[in-house]
Amino acid sequence: MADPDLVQLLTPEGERAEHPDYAFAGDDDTIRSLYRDLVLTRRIDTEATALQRHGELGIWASLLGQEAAQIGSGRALRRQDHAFPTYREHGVAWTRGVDPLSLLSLFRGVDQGSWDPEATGFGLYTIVIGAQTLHATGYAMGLQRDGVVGTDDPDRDAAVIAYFGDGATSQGDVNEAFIWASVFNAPVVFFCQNNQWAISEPIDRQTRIPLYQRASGFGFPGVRVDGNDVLAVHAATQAALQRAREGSGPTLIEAFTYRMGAHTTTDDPTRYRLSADLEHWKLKDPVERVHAYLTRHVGAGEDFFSEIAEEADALAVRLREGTRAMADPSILSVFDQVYVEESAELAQQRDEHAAYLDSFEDATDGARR
Amino acid sequence: MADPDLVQLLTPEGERAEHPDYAFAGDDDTIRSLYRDLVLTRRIDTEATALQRHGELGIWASLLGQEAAQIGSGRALRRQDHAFPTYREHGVAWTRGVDPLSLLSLFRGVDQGSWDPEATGFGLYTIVIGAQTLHATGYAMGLQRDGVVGTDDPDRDAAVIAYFGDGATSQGDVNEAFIWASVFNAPVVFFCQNNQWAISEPIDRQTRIPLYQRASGFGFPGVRVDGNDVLAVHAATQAALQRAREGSGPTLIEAFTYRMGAHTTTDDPTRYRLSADLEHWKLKDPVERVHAYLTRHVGAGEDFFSEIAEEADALAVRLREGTRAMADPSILSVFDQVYVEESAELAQQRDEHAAYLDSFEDATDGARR
Amino acid sequence: MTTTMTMAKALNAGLRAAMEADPKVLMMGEDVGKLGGVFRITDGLQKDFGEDRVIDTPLAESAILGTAVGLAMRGYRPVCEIQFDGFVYPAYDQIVSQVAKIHFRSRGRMPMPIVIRIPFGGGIGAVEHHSESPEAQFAHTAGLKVVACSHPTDAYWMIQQAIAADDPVVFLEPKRQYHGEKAEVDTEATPPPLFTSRTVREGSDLTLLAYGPTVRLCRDAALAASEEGRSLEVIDLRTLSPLDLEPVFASVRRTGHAVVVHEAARSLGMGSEIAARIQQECFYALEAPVLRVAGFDTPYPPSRIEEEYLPDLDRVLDAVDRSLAY
Amino acid sequence: MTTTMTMAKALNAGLRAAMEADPKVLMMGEDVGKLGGVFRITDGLQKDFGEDRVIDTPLAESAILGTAVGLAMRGYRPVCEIQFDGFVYPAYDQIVSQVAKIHFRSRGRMPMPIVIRIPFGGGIGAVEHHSESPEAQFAHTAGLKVVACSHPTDAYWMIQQAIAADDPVVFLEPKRQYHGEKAEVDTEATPPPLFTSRTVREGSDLTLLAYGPTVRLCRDAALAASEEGRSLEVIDLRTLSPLDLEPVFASVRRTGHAVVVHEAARSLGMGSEIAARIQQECFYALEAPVLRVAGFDTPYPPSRIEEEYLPDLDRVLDAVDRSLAY
Ligand SMILES: Cc1ncc(C[n+]2csc(CCOP(=O)(O)OP(=O)(O)O)c2C)c(N)n1
Ligand SMILES: Cc1ncc(C[n+]2csc(CCOP(=O)(O)OP(=O)(O)O)c2C)c(N)n1
Ligand SMILES: [Mg+2]
Ligand SMILES: [Mg+2]
Repeated sequence: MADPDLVQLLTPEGERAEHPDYAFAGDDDTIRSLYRDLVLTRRIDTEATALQRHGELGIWASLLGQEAAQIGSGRALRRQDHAFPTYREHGVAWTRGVDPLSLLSLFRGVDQGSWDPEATGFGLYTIVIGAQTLHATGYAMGLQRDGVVGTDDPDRDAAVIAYFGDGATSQGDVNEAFIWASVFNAPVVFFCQNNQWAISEPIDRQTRIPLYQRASGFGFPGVRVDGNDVLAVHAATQAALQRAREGSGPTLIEAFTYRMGAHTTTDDPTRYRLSADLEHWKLKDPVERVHAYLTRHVGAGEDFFSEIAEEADALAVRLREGTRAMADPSILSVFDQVYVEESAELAQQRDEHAAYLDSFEDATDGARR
Repeated sequence: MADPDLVQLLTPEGERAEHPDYAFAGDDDTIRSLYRDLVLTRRIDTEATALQRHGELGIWASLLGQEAAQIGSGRALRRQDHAFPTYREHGVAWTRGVDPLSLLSLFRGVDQGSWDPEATGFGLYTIVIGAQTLHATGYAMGLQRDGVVGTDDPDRDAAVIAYFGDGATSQGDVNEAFIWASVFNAPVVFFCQNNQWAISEPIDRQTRIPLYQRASGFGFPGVRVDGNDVLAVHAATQAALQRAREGSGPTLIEAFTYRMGAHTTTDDPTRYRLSADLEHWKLKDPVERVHAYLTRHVGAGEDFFSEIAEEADALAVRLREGTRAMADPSILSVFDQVYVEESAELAQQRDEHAAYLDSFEDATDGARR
Repeated sequence: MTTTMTMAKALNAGLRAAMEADPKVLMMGEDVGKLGGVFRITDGLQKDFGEDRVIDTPLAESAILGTAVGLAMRGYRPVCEIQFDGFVYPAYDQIVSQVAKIHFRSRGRMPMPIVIRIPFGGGIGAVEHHSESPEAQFAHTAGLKVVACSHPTDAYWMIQQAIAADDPVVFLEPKRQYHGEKAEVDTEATPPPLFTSRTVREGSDLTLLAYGPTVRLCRDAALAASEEGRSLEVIDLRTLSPLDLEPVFASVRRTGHAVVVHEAARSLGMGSEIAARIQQECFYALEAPVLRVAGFDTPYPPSRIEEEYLPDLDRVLDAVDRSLAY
Repeated sequence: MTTTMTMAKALNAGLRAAMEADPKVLMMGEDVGKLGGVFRITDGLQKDFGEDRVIDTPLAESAILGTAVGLAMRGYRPVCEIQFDGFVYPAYDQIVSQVAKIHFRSRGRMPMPIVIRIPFGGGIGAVEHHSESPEAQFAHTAGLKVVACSHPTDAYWMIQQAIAADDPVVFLEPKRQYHGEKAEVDTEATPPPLFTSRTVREGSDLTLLAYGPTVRLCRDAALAASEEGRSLEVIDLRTLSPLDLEPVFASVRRTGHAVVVHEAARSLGMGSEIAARIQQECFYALEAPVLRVAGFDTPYPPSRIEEEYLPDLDRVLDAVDRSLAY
């Protein structure tokens, strides 16, 4: 039986379901397109994990299992909307047109985010848990001041979406963001991917009631969606974004999902969780259910699936080669982007270090000790 | 008509009222005794304000209007309970047997809190907004570990009460305290005196729904009481403390009241609020309504009231004289209480300064430049 | 045009000028709107520029800075008021891990033109947390710039320059002097660049280094010393990060003696960095070690003894004596 | 009895010994329970001491410290693990305004025997915020004590001493060395007092000062220098607040040269205080300015170039050369 407190529009078996408040706004072509997103996103993740194993990345935070939560919400955004991610929103990045290679360069340790947040509408990854929820709220307050909220012009009205995890809901910053968004009626959607774990800590270390209910205490709506159901996530996010754009204020969406992989490649989940849980959640796989739906009800055939598989293979090759080809930055570049207006003091520090480095070049053998 | 969401057991007119969930546990003698507390507390406040005007205190934070919220809750505490105040809980201090002179010495600038928190069950004043709510939660976790929660022994079971204002509810710390108390089911009562103002900011800068509802988002009960009704506050606090002691976890109490005075003696509320509001709240005075009840329904007469008035006068004299007699600490004392185990480094700094001070004594005229 | 102003008025006028010059400039903080701030520095601004530009915020410092980051990303120039020095710490994480680092993290794509105004220092008879001097912690944090004004004219110009700067600036205001000494402020003058120190008084025997509240103290000390026939040079550092020490080195090379004066605790206070730099740059010129007159390594004391705790004329002159007698 | 241990194991054994010695000792932090911490420093403790004494906390650093304060008031001795250096800042307010000040505020009535364990420093190939060196900010804060261990034996003893101390101690663990060099730890020896520095290697030409991750680097540098005929003395500061500098002064009085090495940014880093103190105490003995080899005044860089960013053998030896050539 369906859980009345969980919005679901596509069952794990691939059957469409009805919900009194939410309906998926796309057609079967949209679903094909979402399926492609899901598969490619998963492939980015698999490839990155492999690259990390081969020593090409310092670390990788896998989104395995959370593809639908990310693609469903990311595809609900309009061009003028702005997303504030954590460090795991590779699927959302994909929907915003961020080249996955620039995600990889970050995890390789070449830079700390090289995409253009304004051009893509996708902020930089934020590692300090919860900090970005306040940035999102401030950005949303900026939209209000820019007069692009509640104008009734769909090309103009904009909203913000802030991503965070279940663990993050315990941070003061996130709760302050709830308060500010509520008090200022800011156009922001708080999108919590409850993947049941904050590294080794299960959700009961963060809350004793369902997370979506947190919103009611701050005076705005909260909703729990099946985070492995791309249609439900899309519908709920679209509705929340629309509310925000219209000037009706914030919404909390709890996407109920599961972190199928380790926290990051340095983590060992066998120390703290049972494999039975994983088996249970495998049955709810976000990609499989769309596959089943497309096969059974839309008549998608071999062609369709193999075309996407080929695209995924090609993407994987590009990522592999692109990662290996990445050049390390020069040490002197660290001085360049500290300030807009460089200080004489820092310039001197750079110059001294440059001279120091040059002294090795000048040495007869060019070698350090 | 009574507000169904506001617990009230004594109307502003001094009539007893019924509530389906709460009843006042004392008799008329208890009410006489509460009346005495209210009057004396108000007198402490009046006297302190006067002392500040005469330059004897650096600053004073008046509790005018909040006497019932403080006396009602403070008198619901048992000896073994522990209170964590802000900087305005002079009435609670009174109920814990803290000598009001030690409140005055703090505001005079002689020390930063000289009472014994363990002996009185009343923590030191905390000025950083909200910080004490976490201390309270940690202390409550200590009670759990000490095995003095849920033992069914009324002399043993203990609880904690954390005081804070409406403004404080916006701080991350306070929300984190809610989360921890809920997750660990800690025996703590969160007592919010919603006096409608955080300095110049009205309550709508902090929330768009009634504050007591905040608790539901964290999974524990919240209740709003008439903060100017000492009986209602007493009943609600007693119930919440009992829940906590029994091991049923936290409760949020919102005592709906009004800051009748300035934020502190340095504040000028005429810059930001209307006197009409004050007039409205004067009709709800927390002391007057008990006076009316005692006069009309308990037959308290001149004797009773004048005895208390005399006690108040005597108290005022003691405070005035005690304050004027307070000695300043010696500058060298600042080195003594930084650490339990003094470091050689700091000892040297003290010794150097002592020698420096001595050099003036040694100088022929003993004077500084 | 010159006007006589207190520092509080000068800051108010500077903020007003900045808001007039650029519609992207916002004020935000606790009580900055209707009340005009507890020190009235933003007095009248909400009335004239509206609630969207002068924002009375919820009581949450982390959120004041965190939302300022978001507003800056959207092209605004938020000026955040922290009500008192001791209340900046709830925002510390947003300041050091976000405000300071986002320009670097984004490889220059996201400037953070945020000004963090902090009334700082002691001497106003306040309770705990209202008299702190947190500057060294910010000056240690790469990505921030840190300045302190010391009198009305600087206050008027420096606040405008800080707001116009594209980097985040921690702007320290010596609160004790808000309503103190007035000055003639020429609002049409051309101010010196923001990130420069300035010689306040020339002298040849010893160099006194100060900023914010201790500048006036050092000026007074130099005056007192001159009566004893000693010629002290006083430099107002003005900028604590970056430091502008070339004028200091030049001075110390002439005088051979230096004393740094600040209210913050001595250990790891600004004086430590300045002493370290002077001994490095003026090694052979120094005739005595660089001395420091600072707050003790203790928490700030109860206010009844704060005047005994804070650096004062006697302690400064005592250090001068010790340096010259070395 | 001696056992061969990595620093991680030594800390684990030290924590275990402290928990056995005193039932009031608690561990709290993110993932410290079932997982044993992301670095496994608390491995096995929850299993043996239970969930009441080894607490997996909600993800909120301010609350970890804030509730530790309350637990300390109730007589407990909380040992808080901050998962990585860069995540201590959300707790900064509770640390500097509460943990550090409550003993003072209460006139000695409320000791705060809290240990704040922070894995610190770089070199592990991590992403942003995982390689910071926040020590100077804590050393500037009166009321805290700050120590750093540099090898397994110290780690084993110092953590127990820190937990036994009645004052709050920020305990810095050089994370890069958790699983590095092993040492024979004699668990029955009598360790030196906690708040003392220690000469790691004697020498006569120059004094190298280090703590935490740079101790090993300086030892290596001294070894390399000795091959060039230079005799460097290496002192492990161990305690950053209070500083134990008498042995340092004695050394510099002999060598006439000093170089301080740390990973934290140079400006206002520990090196600034140490240089300021040395130039004051050893003024006439110094034959060259105290030099500093430190992190640059920039945010920590992306990990692919962190080895170029961090002080290394060449930079230390270069400073030694410059000092000796002065
Ligand atoms: C302020 C802060 N504290 C600690 C960490 C270390 N840390 C990184 S991820 C993580 C768990 C996050 O859990 P959750 O919010 O559920 O997100 P998820 O990783 O599951 O996507 C922790 C504790 C951090 N990054 N920031
Ligand atoms: C962290 C912090 N920020 C700012 C302040 C300055 N401040 C003191 S009281 C106050 C308002 C508090 O309002 P509320 O919580 O409603 O308590 P009330 O004063 O009304 O009792 C403010 C902003 C502070 N003490 N601490
Ligand atoms: Mg999670
Ligand atoms: Mg209030």
